[in-house]
Amino acid sequence: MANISCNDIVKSYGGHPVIEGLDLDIPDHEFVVFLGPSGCGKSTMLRMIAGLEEVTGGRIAIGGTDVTDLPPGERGVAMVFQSYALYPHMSVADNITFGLRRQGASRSEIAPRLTQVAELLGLEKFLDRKPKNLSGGQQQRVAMARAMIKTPQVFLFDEPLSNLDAKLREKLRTEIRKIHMQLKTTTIFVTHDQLEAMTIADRIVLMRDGRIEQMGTPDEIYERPATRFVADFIGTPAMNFVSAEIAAGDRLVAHGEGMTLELSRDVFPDLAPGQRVELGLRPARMDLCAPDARNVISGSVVLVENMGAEGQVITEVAGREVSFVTQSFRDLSPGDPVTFAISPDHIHVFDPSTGRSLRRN
Amino acid sequence: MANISCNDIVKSYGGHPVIEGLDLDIPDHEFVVFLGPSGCGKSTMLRMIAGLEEVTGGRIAIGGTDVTDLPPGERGVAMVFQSYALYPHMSVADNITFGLRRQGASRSEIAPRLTQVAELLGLEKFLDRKPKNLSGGQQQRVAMARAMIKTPQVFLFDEPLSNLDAKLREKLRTEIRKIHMQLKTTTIFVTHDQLEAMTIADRIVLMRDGRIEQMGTPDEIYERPATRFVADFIGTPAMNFVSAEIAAGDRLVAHGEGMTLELSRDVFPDLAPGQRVELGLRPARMDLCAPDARNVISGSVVLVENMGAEGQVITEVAGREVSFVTQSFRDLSPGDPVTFAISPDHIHVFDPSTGRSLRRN
Amino acid sequence: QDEMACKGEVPTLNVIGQGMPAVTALDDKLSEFNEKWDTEVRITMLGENERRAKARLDASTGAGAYQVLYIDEANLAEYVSAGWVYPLGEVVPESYDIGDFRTDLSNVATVDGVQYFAPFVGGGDVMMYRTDLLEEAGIEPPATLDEMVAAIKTLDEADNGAHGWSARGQRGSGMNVWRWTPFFRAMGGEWLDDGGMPAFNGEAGVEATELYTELMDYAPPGIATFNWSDSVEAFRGGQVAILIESDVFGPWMEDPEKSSIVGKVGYAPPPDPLPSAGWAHGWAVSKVGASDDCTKTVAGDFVGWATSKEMEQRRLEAGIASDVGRTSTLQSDAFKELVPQDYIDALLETGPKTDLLIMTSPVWPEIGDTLGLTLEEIFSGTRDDVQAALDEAAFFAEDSLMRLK
Amino acid sequence: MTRKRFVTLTLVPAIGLLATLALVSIAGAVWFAVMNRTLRSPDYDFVGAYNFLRLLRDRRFFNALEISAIWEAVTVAGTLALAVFLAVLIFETVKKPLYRNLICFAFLVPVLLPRVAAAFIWRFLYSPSLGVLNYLCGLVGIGPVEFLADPSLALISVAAVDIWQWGLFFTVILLKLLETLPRDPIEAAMLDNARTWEIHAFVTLPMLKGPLISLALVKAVESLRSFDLIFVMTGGGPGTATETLDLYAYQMGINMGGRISYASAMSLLLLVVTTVAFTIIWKAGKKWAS
Amino acid sequence: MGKLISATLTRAVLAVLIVVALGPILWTVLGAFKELRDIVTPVPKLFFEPTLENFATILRNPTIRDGLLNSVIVVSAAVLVGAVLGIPAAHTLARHARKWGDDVQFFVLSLRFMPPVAIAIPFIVIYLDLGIYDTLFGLVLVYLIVTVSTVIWLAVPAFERVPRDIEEAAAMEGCGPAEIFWRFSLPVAAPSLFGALVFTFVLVWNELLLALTLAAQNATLPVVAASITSLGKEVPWGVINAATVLLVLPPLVFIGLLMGLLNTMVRSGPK
Ligand SMILES: Nc1ncnc2c1ncn2[C@@H]1O[C@H](COP(=O)(O)OP(=O)(O)OP(=O)(O)O)[C@@H](O)[C@H]1O
Ligand SMILES: Nc1ncnc2c1ncn2[C@@H]1O[C@H](COP(=O)(O)OP(=O)(O)OP(=O)(O)O)[C@@H](O)[C@H]1O
Ligand SMILES: [Mg+2]
Ligand SMILES: [Mg+2]
Repeated sequence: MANISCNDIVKSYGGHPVIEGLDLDIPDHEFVVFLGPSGCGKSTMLRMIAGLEEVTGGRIAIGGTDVTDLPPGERGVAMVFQSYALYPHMSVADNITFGLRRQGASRSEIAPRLTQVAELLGLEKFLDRKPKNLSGGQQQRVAMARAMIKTPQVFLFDEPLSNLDAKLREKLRTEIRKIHMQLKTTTIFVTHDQLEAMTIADRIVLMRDGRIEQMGTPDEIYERPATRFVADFIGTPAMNFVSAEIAAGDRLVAHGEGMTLELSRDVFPDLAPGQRVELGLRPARMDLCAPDARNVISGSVVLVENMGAEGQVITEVAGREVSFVTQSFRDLSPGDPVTFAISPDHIHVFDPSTGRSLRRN
Repeated sequence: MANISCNDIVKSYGGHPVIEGLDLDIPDHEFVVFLGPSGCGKSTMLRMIAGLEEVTGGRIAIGGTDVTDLPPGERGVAMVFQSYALYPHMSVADNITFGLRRQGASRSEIAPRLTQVAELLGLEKFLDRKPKNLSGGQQQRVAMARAMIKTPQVFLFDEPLSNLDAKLREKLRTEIRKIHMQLKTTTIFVTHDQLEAMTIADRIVLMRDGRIEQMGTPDEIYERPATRFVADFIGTPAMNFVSAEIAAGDRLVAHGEGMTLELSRDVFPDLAPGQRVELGLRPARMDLCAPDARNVISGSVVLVENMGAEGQVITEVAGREVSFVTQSFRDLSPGDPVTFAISPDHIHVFDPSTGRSLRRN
Repeated sequence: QDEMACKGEVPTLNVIGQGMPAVTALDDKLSEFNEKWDTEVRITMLGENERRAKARLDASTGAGAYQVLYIDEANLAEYVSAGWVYPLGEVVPESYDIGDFRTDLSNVATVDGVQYFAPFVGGGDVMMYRTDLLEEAGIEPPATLDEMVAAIKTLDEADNGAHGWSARGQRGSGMNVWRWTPFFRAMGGEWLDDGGMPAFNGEAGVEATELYTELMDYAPPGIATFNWSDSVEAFRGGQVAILIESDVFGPWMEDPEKSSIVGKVGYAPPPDPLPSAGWAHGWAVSKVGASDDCTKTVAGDFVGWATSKEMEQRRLEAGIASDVGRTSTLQSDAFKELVPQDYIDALLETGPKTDLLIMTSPVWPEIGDTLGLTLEEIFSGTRDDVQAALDEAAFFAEDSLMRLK
Repeated sequence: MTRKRFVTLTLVPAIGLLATLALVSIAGAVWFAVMNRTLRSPDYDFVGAYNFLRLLRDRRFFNALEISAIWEAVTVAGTLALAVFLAVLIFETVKKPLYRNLICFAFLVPVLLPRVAAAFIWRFLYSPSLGVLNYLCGLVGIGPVEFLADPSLALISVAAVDIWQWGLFFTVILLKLLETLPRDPIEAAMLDNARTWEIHAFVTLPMLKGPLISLALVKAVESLRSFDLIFVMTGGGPGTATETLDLYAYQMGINMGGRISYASAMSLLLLVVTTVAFTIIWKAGKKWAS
Repeated sequence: MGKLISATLTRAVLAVLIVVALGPILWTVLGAFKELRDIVTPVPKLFFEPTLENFATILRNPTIRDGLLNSVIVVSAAVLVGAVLGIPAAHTLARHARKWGDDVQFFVLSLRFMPPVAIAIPFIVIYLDLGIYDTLFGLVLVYLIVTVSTVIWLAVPAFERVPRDIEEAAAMEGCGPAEIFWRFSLPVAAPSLFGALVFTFVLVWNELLLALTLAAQNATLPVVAASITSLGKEVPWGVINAATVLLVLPPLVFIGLLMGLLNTMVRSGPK
């Protein structure tokens, strides 16, 4: 258990910078999720913290000790690799227990723990197999087991669940969370799955091109995205963006592309009439409504996408596509006119030039 | 373009059966998704159709010709591998265009297509790199590009998006769908992501332990799961299952574990009073309601999980956990008493011994 | 001259050679011969062991790639009995004066009165001793074997870092057996009894072996596997007081380029009753390789030409004094100029003692090898029952001799 | 091209050529082995199994068999041990490709020396009176050591040369193999708290089991034919302390005796013995590696 | 700090080991410049007046040049043909022959169990009949036993280590087995094949007995090297050293080229 602090980390591959001066502090016991588009440097950060990749610049400390120059084995971290990195010549059981055996744990100590993680991950039947005889998901589970059997200071997970089905993923996610609650081991978890990120994280670090775009609790990230990029990146279906101009008048109203929407003065006290802004409307925050409701948008249905209990409706509003989510999507078909609305509290406003949120509290 | 028909396919590894007598017909132009728990045989099926794995028994035909004994190259299929299988000694561009160059396509023909797929997949910057210098997601995109640049009879995708972020995944999913609409190439797509399966598939093949559990449109699979397994597997958060007994009386009512729920007589005409059943309640189909609504369930909050726009609320009802989903989860905290309800149309009923659905239409 | 009719008939003449000065010195003169016969002489240089193997294989398998073979004393009997070479007189023209070859060498090259190869190097034994060390210890150069043994013991104990003696220990008919034989002969030993059966396991053999082994205690370490080179280099390097070796090594001690004991060496014939072991290397014409008349003629002329008096004189002119095959050369002034008088005296004194001491039998190589092996085992201490060891070697020899019939 | 044709096209020429040449040499050897051919005389007779029966009574043959077995064990084990040790050491300590290549280059030199020349050089190094090794031994107060003349040391001394030549070469090969290994498992092992030597003992080397077994076997085969080295250095001596089978066969068949029939019989026996021994080792190795 | 010390220590150990390993080579190079007198001394001399005479002796010797030429021809032909025949065969054994692949592979190795003595004599006889005795072609032919079998033996594990899914992906693109081999397996396995080729090269480069017995005029370098060891009765230590130094250079150049080729082909090394 330990806090992690990364100080002005720089990493380049052959002169080509990948991480550029990144600062990050992760308090003890925290569960942090790295989220970001593919290639933004998540794995690289993880590998540098693990000591598998040398930093080009900056220092990393774990639990207060500077580990920048320590070899990976001495940093007290356990890691699940994106590429599994199983030992091809060892059986699954040996793969999992290798680390413990190296630490000199006795047989009688190892056996019950092996049984436990194997059961947790549904690997009991495969313990004697070689990794190459397993399916992709099974291999990924072995990689998980290998990390979870240990009691390190820090857990690093690089997309540990990407090859698992939703059910198993949910189960493991819950287990990881439970283990974390029990052991309180500081954990960094890389994932592409926002839902996973939202449900599991104490805090989310949202990265972009080797920099941190926003760091905060899942709520903060979702409800108060600091930039247009974050707002766009988080939430499925993705946010609708609309250019608008603040109207003069008593109430705070934005006009734009076929819609007129009222905003909350409390949240955006600084908006001045005539200011050009970009509005962000989450599809999940909008729903069908009566044509005379507040903040109504009307358009015609272009496409309806079934998402199980809900459906995403893509509509055309003044020549551009706007989508929203509704449970009653089954009654809609392309061409139908619809009206839907969003509450002022759920509208995001961004500066169109910098992309920064204009929210003030 | 061609239909695929698999006839009584058997596959064993060293005497150990993995696929046991599977029959499958995929009509021309269809977009089929294989879904199922990790290790159920999805990749194996795909590899057999591609010709990379020999069948132990049964025949496979593509476009009416029996291809069981044809080498992979002559089946006219393109495939994306779960493990990427990039050519380590070739640059990204060469990896992508290899197939075309091999077919003798001219430079002037290849160049624009390369530009196009590279752009589509966001790979423009990496065309000169070797695969090992790419991030996991970038490698996966190269694997996608390699298949998508071609115009085969059949596309096979083995979890092509598992390492991509939601945004990119959504974009690619749409693109794949668009390409399919344009070219109408018969496609099999393996994924773990139900949402992906739901949104992209013409039909879903739900596999379990080497057999097909249910095959149908996304709607059918979601709304009319044929078995408890399917119902449990599909949909997040997972379905709640409750043992109940059909009560005698006018209306069709089931009593069980602290709740009394009315069912639809239309859907379940065969249920007899006194029959023991298992009810399936989708969290996404339930919501907070007034205590006096119809089909109400009351319990106390155990845990609230933030899922962005909605939250999953896990409650205790008569000693067991039941979860539901609501947008107004932010007002709830553990210990609060809640009441929520489900419409009779959305209740699933299964035979507790066979697990088969008791629905009759 | 119908001989010259063969001019141009033999496009190449293949010769096996070993890197003796007499052979290497031919290089720049070959063109003369090539022109004479309109041929091309190609000398294949081989190491000693490879040379033996190659020549044997070439002749025995009928390959006949070589017209001229390189022969030494140890395998002459084999070649002759197998009929692989022509008698020298049959192929070398009279003009080259076969009678002029050194008698000691000609004897070695002769089987049953017929000379088979033209020797260009060879000789007998000399005793070399360190005048400085002997003087220091106040010892006269030994004249008998007993004196020599005594001198060796004294010199070895002397506090000058040098060893008393050196010899060859490594197995091989041309190695330890070669140096052991004079001792064996000095004890009156004979190789075969009257019935033609091996007799070297008699008393003489045992005595000779015991003495040889005893002397090794006074030699540099590692002697049990010394070959001639090790032994001579040990002496030349100043580590040994007395050495009996082939006379060709004499001039080496005086070479300031290589020797650290120049001017400190005395030469004498081997002390009585040790005889001197004669040896010779030379060229003969192969019956297998030169089967037709023209080839035979040209090959014969080559052997004559390459070992002629003139050739030896030209070598002396070039300053090469180590290989001398002809009496006329020994007597020439040019030779005397190049070599210390002391050495020539010893040579002349040794001459009468020189003889071919080894068994003249086609199976000698394998008998000698087995004997050498046995001796090496005794020298290195792997075996100590001398009699039993020799008996075993003799038994093996019997087997070989039997197969000969 | 179909798979079948590819298989035929690739295998038939190679295996056909090998099989023909093998057949020729084995048939030749068998032919000679049942005769009493010697190089000395052109006549020979059929003698049946005589040569084989005589072999069974040949003390030198059995000695040679024993020496060969020891030689095999020492050189193969020594070569691999040296190679593994050095390769791992270099892999871990020298990271710059340039330096690595330089070391590789230097390490290739010994094995490229003509064996005869290498043997001479070492003979000289070992020389008790003139050699550097004994001089160095002398500096630390040991010796003189009779490396080649002491029957108990000679085999080891010659083997050391063989190990020197091949061990350094194998180091290079092994280093290249290590470099081609995927990085991930090594990284995983680092995180599994394995010490450097443990990573190699438990991860990298086991991953290279297959190539290692192959290398060990070719080395074993090469060790079967070390006659040039031994011949120059000791000639098989002292006594028969370093006389291996191929040296004995050479001595008998070509060098001294010219008894090629006897040598052929010996070679055939050697062929049988090695085939049996190696088959067992190979099968066991395959099982272990799988 | 302790780390630093142990790191320096291992480096020092390595340096010492390298020096020891290369000691004999360095000594040989030194010896090549010594006069015999400076070599044959009880106390080894580190400082002496260098001479080029040894090299001159060697370079004057025409057999070296011929030997070198013969060796280059024979060895490159044998290795090349060995590679051309052996490498595809190895790929087939590794990939397409599940059941009997192992046995074939072992058969190939077993060809080399017989001592060359036994092979030499039958071959002389046959070669004489065929008229290829003492030709470079004949030498190449026997060496093919060595090269083909060694290449196969060592290349099979190299191909087994090529990830199977790469070949499968290529098969999906419609590549036949030949194309898969040529364009995928071969380049990917190339670094491991390097060892196999160099190994094979070394084996035939140093082969003495067959070269000696099956050729006469067309001697290869090992035969020449053996002849240099007995120039006259005296062992010419300096000349041997010089010859050794010279004889090692050509193969080093060859291997250097091979290495360079590989390095450009596949940039290997840590990720
Ligand atoms: N080479 C093999 N030898 C033995 N069993 C194997 C082999 N390959 C796969 N299997 C087994 O076959 C079953 C099906 O594997 P498959 O790869 O088809 O699963 P999958 O559905 O693709 O799973 P995932 O979603 O985890 O990739 C698994 O249980 C796996 O362990
Ligand atoms: N060895 C390398 N050489 C050059 N560039 C590299 C190398 N490894 C990674 N990169 C680049 O560094 C960037 C970050 O890579 P990283 O693996 O950290 O991404 P990631 O965030 O984990 O992406 P993904 O979600 O796709 O796994 C990528 O753009 C990648 O192309
Ligand atoms: Mg990554
Ligand atoms: Mg799979």
